[in-house]
Amino acid sequence: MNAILTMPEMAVTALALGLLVLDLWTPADRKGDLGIAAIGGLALILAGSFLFGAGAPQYAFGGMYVLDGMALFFKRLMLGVGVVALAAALEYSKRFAAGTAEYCALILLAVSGMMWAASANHWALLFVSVELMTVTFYVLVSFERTRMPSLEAGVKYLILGALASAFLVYGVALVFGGTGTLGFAGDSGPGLGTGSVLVRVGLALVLAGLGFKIGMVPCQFWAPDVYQGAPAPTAALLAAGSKAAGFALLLRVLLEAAPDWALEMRPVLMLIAGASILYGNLCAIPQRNLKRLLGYSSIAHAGYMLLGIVVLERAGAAAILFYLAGYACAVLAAFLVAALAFDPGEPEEIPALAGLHRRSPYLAAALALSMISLAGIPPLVGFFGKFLLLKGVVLAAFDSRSFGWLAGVALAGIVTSFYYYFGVVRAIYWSAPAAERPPIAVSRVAGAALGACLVGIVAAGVFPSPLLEAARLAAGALRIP
Amino acid sequence: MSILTVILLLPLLALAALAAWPSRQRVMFQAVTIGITFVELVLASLAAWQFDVSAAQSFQFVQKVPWIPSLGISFHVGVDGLSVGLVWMATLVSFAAACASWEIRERVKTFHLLLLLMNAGVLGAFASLDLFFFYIFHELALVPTFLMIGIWGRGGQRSYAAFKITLYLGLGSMVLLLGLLAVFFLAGQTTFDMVELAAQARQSPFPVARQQAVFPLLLLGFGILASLWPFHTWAPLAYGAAPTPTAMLHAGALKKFGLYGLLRVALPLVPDGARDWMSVLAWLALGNLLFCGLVAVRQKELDRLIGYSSVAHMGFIFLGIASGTALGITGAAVVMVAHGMLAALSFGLSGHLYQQTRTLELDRLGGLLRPMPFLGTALVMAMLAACGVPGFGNFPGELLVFFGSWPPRPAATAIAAAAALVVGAVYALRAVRKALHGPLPDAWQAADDLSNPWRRLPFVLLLAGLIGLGCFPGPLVDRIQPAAAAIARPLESAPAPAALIPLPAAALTRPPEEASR
Amino acid sequence: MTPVGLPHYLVLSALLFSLGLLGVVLRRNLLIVFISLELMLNAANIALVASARFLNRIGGQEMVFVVIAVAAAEVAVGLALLAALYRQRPTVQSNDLDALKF
Amino acid sequence: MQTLFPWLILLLPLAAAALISLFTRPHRDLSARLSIGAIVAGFWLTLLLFALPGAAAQAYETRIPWLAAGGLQIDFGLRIDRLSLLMALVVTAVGGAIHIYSYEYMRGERRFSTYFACLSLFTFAMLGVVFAPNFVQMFFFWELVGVSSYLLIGFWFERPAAADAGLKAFLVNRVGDLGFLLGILLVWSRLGSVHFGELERRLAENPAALGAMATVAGLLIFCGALGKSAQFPLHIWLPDAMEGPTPVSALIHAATMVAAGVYMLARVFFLLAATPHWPAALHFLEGLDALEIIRIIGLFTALMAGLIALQQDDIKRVLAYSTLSQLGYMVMAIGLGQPGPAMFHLATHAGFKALLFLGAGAIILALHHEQDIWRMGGLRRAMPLTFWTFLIATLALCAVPPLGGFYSKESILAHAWHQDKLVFALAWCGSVLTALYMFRLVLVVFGGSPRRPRDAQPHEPSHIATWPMLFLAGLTVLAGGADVEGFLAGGAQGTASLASRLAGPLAHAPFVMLAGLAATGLGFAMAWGLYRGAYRDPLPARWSTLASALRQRLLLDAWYARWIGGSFEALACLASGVDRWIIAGAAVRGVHGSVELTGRLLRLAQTGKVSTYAFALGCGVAALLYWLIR
Repeated sequence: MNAILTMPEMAVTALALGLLVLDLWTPADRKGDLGIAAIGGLALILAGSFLFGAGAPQYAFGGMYVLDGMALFFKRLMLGVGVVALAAALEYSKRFAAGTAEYCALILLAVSGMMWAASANHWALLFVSVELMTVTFYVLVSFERTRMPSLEAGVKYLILGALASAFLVYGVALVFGGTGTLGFAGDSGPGLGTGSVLVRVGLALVLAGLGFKIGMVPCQFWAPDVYQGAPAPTAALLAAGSKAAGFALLLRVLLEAAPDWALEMRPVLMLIAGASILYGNLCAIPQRNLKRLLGYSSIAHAGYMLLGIVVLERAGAAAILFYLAGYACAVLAAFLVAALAFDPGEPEEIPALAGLHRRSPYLAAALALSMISLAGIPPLVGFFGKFLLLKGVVLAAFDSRSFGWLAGVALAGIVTSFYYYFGVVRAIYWSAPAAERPPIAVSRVAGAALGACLVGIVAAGVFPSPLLEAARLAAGALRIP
Repeated sequence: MSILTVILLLPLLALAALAAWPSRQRVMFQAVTIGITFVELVLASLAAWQFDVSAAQSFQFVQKVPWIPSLGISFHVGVDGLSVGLVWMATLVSFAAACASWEIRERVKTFHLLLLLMNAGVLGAFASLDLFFFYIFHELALVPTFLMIGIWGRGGQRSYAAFKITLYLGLGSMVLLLGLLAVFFLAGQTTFDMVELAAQARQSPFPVARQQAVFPLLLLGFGILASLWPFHTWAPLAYGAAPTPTAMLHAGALKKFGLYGLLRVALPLVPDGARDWMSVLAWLALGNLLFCGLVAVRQKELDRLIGYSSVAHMGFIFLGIASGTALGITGAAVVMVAHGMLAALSFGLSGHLYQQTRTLELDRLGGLLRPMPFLGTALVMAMLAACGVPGFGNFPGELLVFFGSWPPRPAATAIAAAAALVVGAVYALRAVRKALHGPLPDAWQAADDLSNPWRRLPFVLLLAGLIGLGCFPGPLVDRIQPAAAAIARPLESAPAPAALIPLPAAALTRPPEEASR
Repeated sequence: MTPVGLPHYLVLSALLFSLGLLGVVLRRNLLIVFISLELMLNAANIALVASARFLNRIGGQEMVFVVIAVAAAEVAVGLALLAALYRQRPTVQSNDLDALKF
Repeated sequence: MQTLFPWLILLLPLAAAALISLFTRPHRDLSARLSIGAIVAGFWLTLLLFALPGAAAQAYETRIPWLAAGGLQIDFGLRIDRLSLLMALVVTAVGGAIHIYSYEYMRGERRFSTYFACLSLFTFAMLGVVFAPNFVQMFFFWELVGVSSYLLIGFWFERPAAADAGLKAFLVNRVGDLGFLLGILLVWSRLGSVHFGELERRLAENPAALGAMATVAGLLIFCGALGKSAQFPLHIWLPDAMEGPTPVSALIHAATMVAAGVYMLARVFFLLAATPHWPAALHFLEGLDALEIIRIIGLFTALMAGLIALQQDDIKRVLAYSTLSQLGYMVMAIGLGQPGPAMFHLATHAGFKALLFLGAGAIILALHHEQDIWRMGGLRRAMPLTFWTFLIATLALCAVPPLGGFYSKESILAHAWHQDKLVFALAWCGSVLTALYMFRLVLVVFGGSPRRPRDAQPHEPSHIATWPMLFLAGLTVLAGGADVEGFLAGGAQGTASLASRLAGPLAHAPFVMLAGLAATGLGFAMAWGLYRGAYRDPLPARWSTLASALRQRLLLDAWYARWIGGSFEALACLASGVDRWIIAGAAVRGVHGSVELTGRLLRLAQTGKVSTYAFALGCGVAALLYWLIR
């Protein structure tokens, strides 16, 4: 037993539970300190995660759990996302009647679910970690029990999430029926035997289940509705964390467990990638709601990242890892601003951002930077991510014409996305505000979290080398047969 | 540290410093921007002066810092004869644009931060010798342009214009990105370094079929960025709506990026792909020259007219490039430098005119030469330069383009010459006639000339640059010509006519490419 | 009469799964939809158990416990959520929840 | 010294222009003195060059490299030979006189300094054309001459007519320059050089070097002269150019710039005289050579302009059409293969035509900017000096011996007589017309009784203005003694005695001389009959159709405006329509609109209903499965 490897997950879980317990003794006016404690704890765990070196893969629980470079990369990413999400939650939870600690604890649990997912090397752990996230998110999404959109989003996430889980688990059952094992690796070395129909069908159902997490076509419908209805910190965590966990699992399943099947499915995956890019970007054009817009854009970004999967190479995986980190920075910043710039109960309409540059130049610049990074304009991190992804596709296009089409679709999608991202920038900087509104005070915690995101956006864009090396190292750990 | 690195770092450092400065002290921002761009101008002039003409084909002031070693990306700057003039022109235009920014009265801090960012992008694009940075630096200017047009732009269409230029240029740069990536793969995925790539392409040319697939991407990408017909409609619209400094910097310096890219990247790296497209490019160039020239004739507003004229001028450069001869390419590069100054001058003047009259509708203007003698004279000179009058920088460039492209394509050259000499004169002089000549309407009796010598300075400098280049093109041509000859060598499918006929001894004693190798 | 083999169980589970899916798609009552989802999970359980039995691998049966536990958690949260919803808006029709769209 | 002087001659006016426009603009007198000083110095330096031993005998060049790239080498240099020295002398002499005259004429002008700056710029450009040793440099200054002409015609830019005239002049010239440029490119591409001497050498070595394009190249280059020397069909700008100040008309649009075309033809005569050869596409023109076409155009212009001049009422326009007509003679002389007589006529014409314009300027100034000849009359007594100088110039123009114009024109007519009798006959008719319209002018303006308000008391201009007139009159009288043709032909000076030269025409071609005198006499007689003491023009009453056609300039201007201008506008309209509605509209906005519409439609799939989403998910998975197990 190498249970020591699971220390980070355990610590996060313990932190969540400790938070819930401490909450019982904390007076109402000191609840905020709990959140700060949670942030501090999570940051400590993040720092502690660097004690683990990314050496050869280490296994725990009889191979169910693997700690390799990729798992470590994802864990650090998720811990970072968790810190920022907690900061957002702390800011946002001022508008809740009660439940700051619970909200923070749930976030911590979701983060721990994601971290488990990053290390899953077994269908059971995959399922459990996914469900840990999903069930937590049911609550997180509908946390504003008195706000109808939050509840509606919660119900939608509940039904569709459960449906996706059902697909996932049924797929797992079929794969088990076909291979007789629940590990990702077959009996004879890495990779599952994927000859039988059961396994192939089962994997397709798993793909659908995981596709729900990342929000790809045709499992994308929930994303805009839920992003719009959920509290902003939840949506941030959904976009940055849950999607990352989905990709971690997808990479494990498609590249490690079933590379043959993935190769067979490549045309479909390409179709899905292209469709996601187009769907997300086209539907986002007429959006007026900032969070809904980010929901659609998350579909498009899932499509971009699938480009890294369809090339079925380590370089593509590295591109996805890099992209996820950059996407997390940008989208967290965007949701943080969405949490701060709007009044409680006010729908997050983009026109209401008019005059933001005067109300808070910092928030304005942050949102603009995050939009520009999402649009993929240099020198921000979003560009370099897209650069890496497109690099893979262009290389493949030399051999296969269909990749040329995919590159064209991606290009069209990216250019289309400029339209709505810059629409947000326009709203911030030069739309005429309907009424003069007071300046926004940004708390120190939120400001620092936002600053961290911005530093990430700019620094990883201008000096991409360290992050890129980390991503390459992590992708190098993938055991592609 | 290379002088070029200093030039590039200056605006970025200033940007960082100014970002922390309180936004109330408005004068501070303009003063710093002007100061920084002036220092750049001085440094670039120094570089141009120290440039070793005898080695104009090789890169000088080189600095190389590994940036992303795993992808073969490094921060690599340097100039050869082709780019040294462009860098100098870009600093001059930047300085002029910074000087013209006094018209900005709101959100001064933001404006100058964006201007510095754009300035860094422009200079970096011309100084970079790494494909990646070459691309990145150009893109640096995309967002500032969008914001500047949107926030400080003029006219009811500014929002549309801001979006149009951003989307259009975004499209162009995405196509370009695909093309650059394809070049990266052609060369074996080892490096983005232009110098190494070019050496590789020279020694072992890439497979022809691949080249033919890649070149259209590059042509389309660079073409959109340089307003190649029919992808030009963003330019007049955006320049008409942009605040003066932005229009000056964008039309003057930034738009040359696409053309520079064709010369620096597309032609040397994929010459076999390029050759087949040259005749297409020549006819598209006529689309710029003739079609956009004719459109310019019909414009009712001065800034739109200048915008279309600027698009039309791109035609010379495309024609020169399409000629595939050393002469034509040299001419194209000279026009690039000259047009940079000319565009900045024209937009700067029309911007000042707008400040005075609040309209640029030609039918409402008239007789302004009387109340504004300095501005009027400068505008007359700009318009004369625009129609290719000798003595201004455009003339030697256009002449070289004609000489270069006549032997391979007499018909296209003849049409181009007609467009340049006749159509160009019609729109340029018609603008003078309507805006400056004729009776002076009562409304503009009190229009204020550029009375302050400091405000005249940028225009005086630009005019001096234009006239200097027009009268003494030798120094620039000597710098460009070896690089141009190196670009043209793999392209020349048929021997130039000069080779058929014994040349005067003077021309034979200086075979440009071998001598400098 | 042929002995009941793995394929039979798998077909049964597939049928149950499809019925559940149909229920989710066609029914409008949120509680029924929820029950249909449970049906789908149980279809998976049947497949797991049957496979484990026929392949002589214990893993499938372990997995079933996990699934049951997770399903229980899901039901707990889900029903609470529906209750909270009912408090805000007395309806269990899924199509009434379409304020977030387009 | 031989190289320094020409550089000084060329660059002094440029320096003056630069100094004036940069520094001395507020100091009117200083500016004028700078400008006048530059050209007068140029005049003396040119004379010195003539006087320098051997300077005029041997052609030589001085040059500095200007631009060299890819097999094209262009130098900036000066070619000093007899042709350029003669032309430089004409430019500086006539130009100097007119500069001084301008000092008086433009005295009240607000932009006095600017005027002199432009004038100096023009002088610089004109001298640049004169000294140019290669095509590119000539084109450079050719264009610059056009620009300074544009600036000076439009000097009174606030008057719409003047502004329009400048625009028109520049545009029409540009059309000619287009041909010129294409001709240069063609010649370069065939011969590989742009240098006159080099070209001549190569063409002499291999007369067939130009190949099938020989005639086309010659004609394209002639296009340049067509524009600048205002030959049909590009003549329409010159009469309008009279909107400029009168000294400008004298200098640019009578004496020098319009003669540049003829000078250029003389300079590149070796190209025009190349073996006629047409490309296959133009085979039907075989047999026609370039000179023949040039001759026809010159002759036609001479006759047409002479006719139109008959019915002009504006004093300057009469002179303008007369200039056209005389330029036609010069071009015709080139077409006859005789650049020498052409240059001779150019030189004499520069003097007397400038004198005519200065006289006209004096009259206009005296009558407070009245230009209609029918409101003048009787000025002989009020302005005797102007009258006499004007008369001398008129006589010279009408080729009355022993004035300069007589010798130059007789020389042209004699060559015509020797080569082509039909050309001679028509040219003779032109001489009749010349005498007719000039004496009409003299009789109406100076003869008869005053037809103006009583209070206006015309008087002679001040001395500053009269000295140049007297100087030019002196030149006109004495020019006959100059053996320009012999000088150009390279013969040693002074071989023939002055007397034999003066009697030359009588000796060589007595019939032509007599016929020429008869033509002048006939013209004078007709003018006397028609216009002595006339108060208004009798011709419209007698031949109304003809007169009105002539008054409307043979309808050419209207026709150009309507058809060429109209079709250009239509083309521009079409282009801008395509640009606006098809490229920016249908294509760009269409893409933008359809993308946005697709987005709006696509998001309708997002119904907000869970069952839809579940259904879509189910369908998607089903499709996936189908693809997998099909």
